[in-house]
Amino acid sequence: MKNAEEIFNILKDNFGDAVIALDKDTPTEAVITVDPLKIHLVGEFLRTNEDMMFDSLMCLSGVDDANGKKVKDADGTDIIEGGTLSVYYHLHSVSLKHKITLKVSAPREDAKVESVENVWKCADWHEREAFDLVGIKFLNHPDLRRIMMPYDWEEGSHPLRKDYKNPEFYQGMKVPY
Amino acid sequence: MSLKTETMVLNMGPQHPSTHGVLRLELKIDGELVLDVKPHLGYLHRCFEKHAEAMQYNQVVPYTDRLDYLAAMGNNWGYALAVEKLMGIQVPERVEYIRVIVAELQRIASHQVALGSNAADIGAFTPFLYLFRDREHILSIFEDTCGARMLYNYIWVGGLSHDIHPDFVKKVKEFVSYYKATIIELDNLLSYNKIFIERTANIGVLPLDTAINFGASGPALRGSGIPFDLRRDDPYSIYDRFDFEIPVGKGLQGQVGDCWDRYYVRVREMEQSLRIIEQAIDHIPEGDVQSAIPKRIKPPKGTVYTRIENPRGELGYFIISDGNTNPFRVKVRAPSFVNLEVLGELCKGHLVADVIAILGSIDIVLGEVDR
Amino acid sequence: MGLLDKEFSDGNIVIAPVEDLFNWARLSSIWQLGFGLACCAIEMMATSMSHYDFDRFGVIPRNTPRQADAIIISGTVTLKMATRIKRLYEQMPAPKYIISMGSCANCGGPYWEHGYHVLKGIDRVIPVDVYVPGCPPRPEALLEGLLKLQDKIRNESLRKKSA
Amino acid sequence: MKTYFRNTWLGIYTVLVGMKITFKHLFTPAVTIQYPEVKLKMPDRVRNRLYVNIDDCIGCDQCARACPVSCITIDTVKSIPGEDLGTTSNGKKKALWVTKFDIDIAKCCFCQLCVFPCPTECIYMTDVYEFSEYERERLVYKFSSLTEEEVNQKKLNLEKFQAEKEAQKAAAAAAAAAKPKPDAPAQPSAN
Repeated sequence: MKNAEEIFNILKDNFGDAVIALDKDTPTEAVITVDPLKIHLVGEFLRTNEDMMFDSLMCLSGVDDANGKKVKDADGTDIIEGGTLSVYYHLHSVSLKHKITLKVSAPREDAKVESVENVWKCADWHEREAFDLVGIKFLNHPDLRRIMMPYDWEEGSHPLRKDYKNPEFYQGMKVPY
Repeated sequence: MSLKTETMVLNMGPQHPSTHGVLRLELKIDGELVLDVKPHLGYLHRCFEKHAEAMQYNQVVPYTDRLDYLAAMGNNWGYALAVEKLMGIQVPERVEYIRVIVAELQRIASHQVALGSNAADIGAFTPFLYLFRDREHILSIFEDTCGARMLYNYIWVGGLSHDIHPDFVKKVKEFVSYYKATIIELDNLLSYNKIFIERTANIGVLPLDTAINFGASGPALRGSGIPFDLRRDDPYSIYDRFDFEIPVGKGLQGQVGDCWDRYYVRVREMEQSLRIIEQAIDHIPEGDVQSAIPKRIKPPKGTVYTRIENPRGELGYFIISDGNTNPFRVKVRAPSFVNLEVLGELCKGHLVADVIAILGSIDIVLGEVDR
Repeated sequence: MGLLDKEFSDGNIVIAPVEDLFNWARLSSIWQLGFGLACCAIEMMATSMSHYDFDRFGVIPRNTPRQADAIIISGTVTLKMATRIKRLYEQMPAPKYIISMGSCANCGGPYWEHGYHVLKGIDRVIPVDVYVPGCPPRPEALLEGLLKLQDKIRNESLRKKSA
Repeated sequence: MKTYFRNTWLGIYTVLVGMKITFKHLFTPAVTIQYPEVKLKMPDRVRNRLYVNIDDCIGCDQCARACPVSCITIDTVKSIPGEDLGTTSNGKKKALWVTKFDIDIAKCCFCQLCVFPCPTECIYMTDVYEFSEYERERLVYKFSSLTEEEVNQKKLNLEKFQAEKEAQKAAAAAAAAAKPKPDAPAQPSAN
């Protein structure tokens, strides 16, 4: 049983700059920010290290932070430029009963995060979902396709982005009410 | 003599006779042997997470009903817990007790559908009828309490939408004593039926380490023999006050972690739920169920992840608040979504007919798989 | 519509008793396609179970569209599913009837506003005979919708296509 | 060989046990509700079709704002002084003509969130559950009791009243402007 600060210090010792920050100010849970291209190494360490034993990934969520600039594009719709997309990892250890939250952020235009699919198997579909709905690309994922939306849904349109705009038609069916 | 056959791709669904909703399975089969299963989801993707971002916090509750529509109380509760944790609300004792009772009743009702449809898929139709008959009792209790049969919108952030009905305690007690006898009937009718055992024992064995690595939870995990239940291992609400056992798969009819174990864990869980209700029903304290409901729900900036034990497993809500009256992001960690991932692993090497038995024993609800 | 269309499409022959017989046969054995989509499907299952007993009205779930007379759209129709439903509908032999059950099938229901992946009403894809409101409708409400459908069939004419 | 016979025996025996249970149910009373003839008594909190008692509605728009699916649309026109709209049954004075109160019951999700904020308790859920329709348009319920002419009349009245008020105000302003500075410099004209 370790608290977030101890885990952060151990990670810092082992990974140095790949572990970026610890955010303790949130009212409920501390969040450790990690380098998106090193997350699989951190994950592997967290899962196998004897003091950690984070053997279950409770949840993996892709988030559009919407912290970029709001601009109008050519046809007058609001879009967001710049900023980041994030992925939150909620880990839990069945044997040691502690929890931790990891976070990685990647630039919005070209969000690339290492896949943790080979660390925790259940990340597979969660990552596909994050790719489908938010548009985060997971490197080294074995099967990165859309999961919820149809496979022929418009390329590069990810519904859970804050600036998402509904298409008018899909296969001849009117989408808006 | 060895016959050389070509592998064939068979589509199961999205419209299919099994009662698990719109799921498409792409089976790769060699004769009758299943080599690989690829589930295709999204046929019921109803954009819950987008809706949650556009609603105020209390307006999201009716939408959470529609995630796992067989266990709407649990969904309401998980969401309410998350927002309460974010805002630091302490709910009154009375509310906690009522929540526990309705959630356990809901667990029974949900398992009844799960067991019934599992049996009906395999071919035993009578238990399906009996289980649905008993489910109507629970639904009528809920209807008295909050007015709806299936999608309740009952557990609100900080309280409940209605106080319990004057007849509630009496009706629940009647149901508990009635159902205790009926579970024995179910056991004799189905659980120990040799034909049913032949169809489910040693089928779809899920080893424990695979189950944990795939993140399986609920009866799917406990069927593999680990007593991991969030009600005890990560207690929320007032579950630490009650005395109950966590049924696990013991491999009574075959290997540990087969379909029969998962089925049997559900039956025994219904008994334990009845036990919890019995302990709680006499001790509901007096009080106001709406006293802790905030006038305006506006949580501080921050993130929260809470999880509760829903009938299908660990239901998690991840909420990011940016300090507004609408949530910034709500992500649901749906138990069925994660449990379904393991299907491919389970079906390998079994016959096509067993796929239905395995799917039934995992017990998915497409409403929360696709959200 | 069926058997007698072409022969009697313009004649003034009195076929009322035949009509009555046909309609009576049709309305009292509406075999439905056993097909559930979402929350309403559970209420549809509850309707066919012991408490409400769909069988009393001659409604028996069939597992293939080729043998079905009616399809109950019980739940949210997503864009991904809509094309499949259309195909199922086309596979059904005429005369075929559609009951749209619940808010989602009627017009997108709670998902009409922000549902980027929800079809806003099944009537955009296939014609609907009876709309049963409710979210989900009580089993009685579904039965009442079925009785309405039977009324509709009872007053149908062989000469005029109404479905 | 032994297991074979044992399995066969177990199969027959357990099926017989099951049959005994089902046979017993031949003599239990049937649970089926003979629906069109027999109707269940609805519990008092039941949530079915929405109903609006328009006589009590003050047009405050709170139900429409509480609705998560926005299936309620309310339009109101302000009343002009001198018009008596009456009071609601719990004594609130009405100040708005409710010209439009539409509920699209086909969109409704029956969550009852609109019922709680109503100050006059004029919107509530009834126990009517049999209201299926052949046409989708008929599921849009219009509760406003005013006819179209009346609505137009009200709008016209208000416009007239506002125009008069504006004119009065303008006149007053002009008078006020004219008084203190009789020889103010002329406004620079735009053209």
